[in-house]
Amino acid sequence: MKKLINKPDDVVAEALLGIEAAHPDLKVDHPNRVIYRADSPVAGKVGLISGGGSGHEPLHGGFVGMGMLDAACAGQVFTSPTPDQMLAATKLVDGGKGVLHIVKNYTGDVLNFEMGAELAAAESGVEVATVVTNDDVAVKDSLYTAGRRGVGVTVLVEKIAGAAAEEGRALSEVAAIARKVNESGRSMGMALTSGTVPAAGEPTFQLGEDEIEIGIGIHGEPGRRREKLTSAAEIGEKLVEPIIDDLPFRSGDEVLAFVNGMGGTPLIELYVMYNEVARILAGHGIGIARSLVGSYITSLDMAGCSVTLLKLDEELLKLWDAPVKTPALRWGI
Amino acid sequence: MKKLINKPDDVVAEALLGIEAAHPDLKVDHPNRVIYRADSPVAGKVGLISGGGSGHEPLHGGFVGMGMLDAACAGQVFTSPTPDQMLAATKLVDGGKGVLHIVKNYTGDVLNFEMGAELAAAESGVEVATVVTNDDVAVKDSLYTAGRRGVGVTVLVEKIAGAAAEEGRALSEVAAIARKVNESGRSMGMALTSGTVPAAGEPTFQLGEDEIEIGIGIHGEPGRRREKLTSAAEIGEKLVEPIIDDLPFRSGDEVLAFVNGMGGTPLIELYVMYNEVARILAGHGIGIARSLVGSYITSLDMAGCSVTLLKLDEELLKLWDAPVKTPALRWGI
Amino acid sequence: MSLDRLQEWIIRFALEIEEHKDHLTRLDSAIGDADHGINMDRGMKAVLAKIEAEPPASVEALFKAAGMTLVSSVGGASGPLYGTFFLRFGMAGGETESLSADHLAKAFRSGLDGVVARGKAEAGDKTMFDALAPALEALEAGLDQGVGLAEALKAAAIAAAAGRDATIPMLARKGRASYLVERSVGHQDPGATSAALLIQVAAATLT
Amino acid sequence: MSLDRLQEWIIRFALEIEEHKDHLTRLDSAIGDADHGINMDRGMKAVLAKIEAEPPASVEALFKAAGMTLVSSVGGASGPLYGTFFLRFGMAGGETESLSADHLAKAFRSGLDGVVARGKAEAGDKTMFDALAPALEALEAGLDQGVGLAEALKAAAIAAAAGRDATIPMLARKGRASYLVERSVGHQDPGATSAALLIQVAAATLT
Ligand SMILES: Nc1ncnc2c1ncn2[C@@H]1O[C@H](COP(=O)(O)OP(=O)(O)O)[C@@H](O)[C@H]1O
Ligand SMILES: Nc1ncnc2c1ncn2[C@@H]1O[C@H](COP(=O)(O)OP(=O)(O)O)[C@@H](O)[C@H]1O
Ligand SMILES: [Mg+2]
Ligand SMILES: [Mg+2]
Ligand SMILES: [Mg+2]
Ligand SMILES: [Mg+2]
Repeated sequence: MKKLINKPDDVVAEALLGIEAAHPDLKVDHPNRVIYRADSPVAGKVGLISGGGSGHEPLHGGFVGMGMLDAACAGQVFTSPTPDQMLAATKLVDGGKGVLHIVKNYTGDVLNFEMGAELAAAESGVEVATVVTNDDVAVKDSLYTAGRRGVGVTVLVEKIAGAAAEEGRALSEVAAIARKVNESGRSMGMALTSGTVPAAGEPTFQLGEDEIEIGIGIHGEPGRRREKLTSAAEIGEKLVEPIIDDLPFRSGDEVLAFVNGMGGTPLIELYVMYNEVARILAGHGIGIARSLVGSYITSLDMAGCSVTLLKLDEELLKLWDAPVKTPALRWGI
Repeated sequence: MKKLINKPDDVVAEALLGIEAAHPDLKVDHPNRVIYRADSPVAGKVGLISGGGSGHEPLHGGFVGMGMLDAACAGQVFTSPTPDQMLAATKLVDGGKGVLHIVKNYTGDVLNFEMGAELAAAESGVEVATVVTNDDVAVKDSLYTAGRRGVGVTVLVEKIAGAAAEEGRALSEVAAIARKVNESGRSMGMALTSGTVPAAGEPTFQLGEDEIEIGIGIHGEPGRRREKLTSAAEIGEKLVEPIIDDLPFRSGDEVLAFVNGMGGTPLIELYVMYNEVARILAGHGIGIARSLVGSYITSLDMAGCSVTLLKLDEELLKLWDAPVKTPALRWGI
Repeated sequence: MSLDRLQEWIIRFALEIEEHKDHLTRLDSAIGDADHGINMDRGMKAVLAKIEAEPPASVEALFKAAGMTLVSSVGGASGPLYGTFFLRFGMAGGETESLSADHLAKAFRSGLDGVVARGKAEAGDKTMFDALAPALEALEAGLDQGVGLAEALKAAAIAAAAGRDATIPMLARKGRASYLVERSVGHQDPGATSAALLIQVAAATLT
Repeated sequence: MSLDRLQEWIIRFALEIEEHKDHLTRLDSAIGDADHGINMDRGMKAVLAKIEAEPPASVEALFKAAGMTLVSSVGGASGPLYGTFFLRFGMAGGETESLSADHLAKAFRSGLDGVVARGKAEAGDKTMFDALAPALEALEAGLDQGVGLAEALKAAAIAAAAGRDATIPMLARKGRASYLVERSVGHQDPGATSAALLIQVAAATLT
């Protein structure tokens, strides 16, 4: 394992120190591992918190700031934060209009956030609403299972719901927008190589020099299938076509196209992939109204990418374009 | 080699297609491989162009936009662009106040830009000034050699000179600011692993599982020495101390601290490194007024990082904070 | 059943988890994310530290301490699930210094209900439920038949082990393993494995 | 020396470069960035295509076409350096269809001056200059002594090869190899190696 770290067990705590030192607009509650807006709570605004295992940076801490999250709870690497963290974050950001919990759909995250919300209700009476993201089309959807994983759409939910909250909308409205984004977005990812969890010291899974995993999860969960390494053009099709089929996206739709790097893949390759995604969408008559290219929801040093498409309407477009000021996404201010 | 590409020879051309598709504010002259502001030339503004081998993304194309570069010339991977590209870019962005060429100090880049400037003078009479960046303290400075390499400070030169140009300053003033930034900044990098040039198909160099290269160049040029893999804390010292000694930076100085990823290193590790850099600077009584953490000048999929420190004064601080709107750096607009 | 014996149960469960840590993690690496042993060991070590620092004075205090500590130290799915199990167990146990056999079974039932309320697992979903539920049934049946607590717990341990083994051919419908669909078949569920340890230790300790 | 022969020189240089492509790249991988063979081959292939598409009608046209094409297709340090060499060579050669031996030497001198003007290399810097400069001296000396062009070029080729070999113990002061300081010692300079090929081909062709 080759990493820029000290002791594996200290990675999360030290990264939080680094985030705090680098971004004066953010503060960190170190005992609770909560990154929050320095101006929290923002009175008269619904608070937005999210969180999850570490190792997906900039998700979630890099999305804390004006127009997006009010706080993010950092778990151990690939391990959900615990309910007391969500309680602390909820109390920190409650500006009197309630708090929205944005949760990626993994059993651990869902259960821990649920208990966090219960604690918050019991202890402080803060009104909490929860939105669970589950956009990963690699997993078969079903009422009787844990369901689909939450992946790339989470970034878009945080941005768009954050903008709605900034407008002063009520908790129920912000939650409704967040749900709408989740329902209008789909994702699929792939891996060229496995990431390495610092405490494990070895790659989570093994892929041959000519193998890729299609439908990978952001914790290295196995995907739909293992295949031979192929061209960006073909990989693009393997990711985009199932996404289009699933929602389904239709000719004439306008989308936000998000090509995401998994952590170990450089930008030049993401642009090559974006070119393929744009080509495939054009072939379907789907227009790209907005785009996002970069490593925004990662899996440590895994090489690979994911594609997320979000169907846009005027409301979502306006909220996407609204000002945002976070370490990882910033515009309009 | 595992990469998200089609044919190795097509990587640069296809990445340019991707950049063009993803960023409506940019246009691409494909035959000349020039990325330029869609609103070029900006009348009454000094034009800024830079360029270099591809494989360092987002440098330079990701820094084209309001408040930074007007155009970037993309060479083959790790190979300087050719003079005709610089000529094309210079003509595209000349708004009547002359054009500044920002060149990283590598013989190939310097000579090709020099010929490009000569062609521009001969063909179109555009006034061209050139600033060469050479901030890499890993290389011994000398009048009698090719001198130091231009690395991290190039990003800061492009941002700060871009802001000066946006204010309407004259070519000589913009060039002077650019030189001041170069003279006030120093960098040093290290590699955990080698990158792989697509056309080569194999890592440029080999490092053992427990080896690192201190003082690496952004094309995989060997550094000062090969060492045993060690902690982020010690790596921080090996990078920061030589930088401090070289300028030298002194107690009481205010700096911009820039921790840069080499392409294959995820953000969580860069924050761990930033924490170390902040600690070391504090120990020297050096204040951090601004920071930048992320992968901004990369070496394909190389894992590793570099540190750049820029001594700030009021003028540089103001220009750094000025609005910028590019794919990779954006604020204030 | 004295508070001391109940505390011994928790302590010995922690030791068993430590001993089986790598095994549990290995099971989780096949169909999950390779952390169940790490999660449980981190949690149970925290529980040991907690009850050593503040020795609990009642059944409720003991199991609440265990539950709360698991919830606040694990983070995985198993944290809230085991945490809820112990919290509910403690609440049903009450502010007392000992438990009758029937009261113990009631507390167990209450804990399992908590697991289901939280995780919505059903029989055959390939989770800890598939070890805990048959164990509780065996315990209740034994007590109903008047075989005595020791015998009933022995039957419960055997049922838990059988339930654990029965997860092998199951297709997972809950937790991370569900992403694998067919590929989850043929692997033993890690949570059912740790749950079987809990009952096994109960049979060995609560006599 | 007829235009045809001069064009033959360029064509055979391109073929030699293709043949030595991997060798040149390997030399560059030791002290540079592993692309000198790739760079020169890309450039010379473009030159061949250029002069095939638009057969040059004069010495100036031939060498300007070669120089411009190298400049616009190589990108590395060698592009502007070889490009300038040929451009200056062509300008000194002039709008003529043949070159005398003395005129050829003057054109060579002019090309080398161009390389120095651009790259600021001095003798011993471990660059292409260290092969080209001794070659030119040998050529001029031979012509001065009246040995005839063929003999003088043979001497030049020997001097270029010696100059190339002499780069091995040198410590690089120009180009990428200079970053290596002491570690550049013991390696043959790739640019000097391709330059020696150019002179060797001249000796074999311009007779
Ligand atoms: N919905 C659920 N109900 C009951 N048990 C569950 C549920 N989901 C997961 N589990 C149990 O949790 C175990 C995994 O725990 P652990 O690995 O610690 O958490 P995580 O899956 O978050 O990494 C599984 O083996 C399974 O027995
Ligand atoms: N300043 C210079 N003057 C003369 N020749 C030089 C100079 N710098 C480099 N060279 C020559 O260029 C060669 C390297 O060419 P090449 O590998 O094609 O370019 P790059 O170094 O840009 O990759 C060196 O071996 C050396 O002979
Ligand atoms: Mg697990
Ligand atoms: Mg887990
Ligand atoms: Mg080279
Ligand atoms: Mg080169």
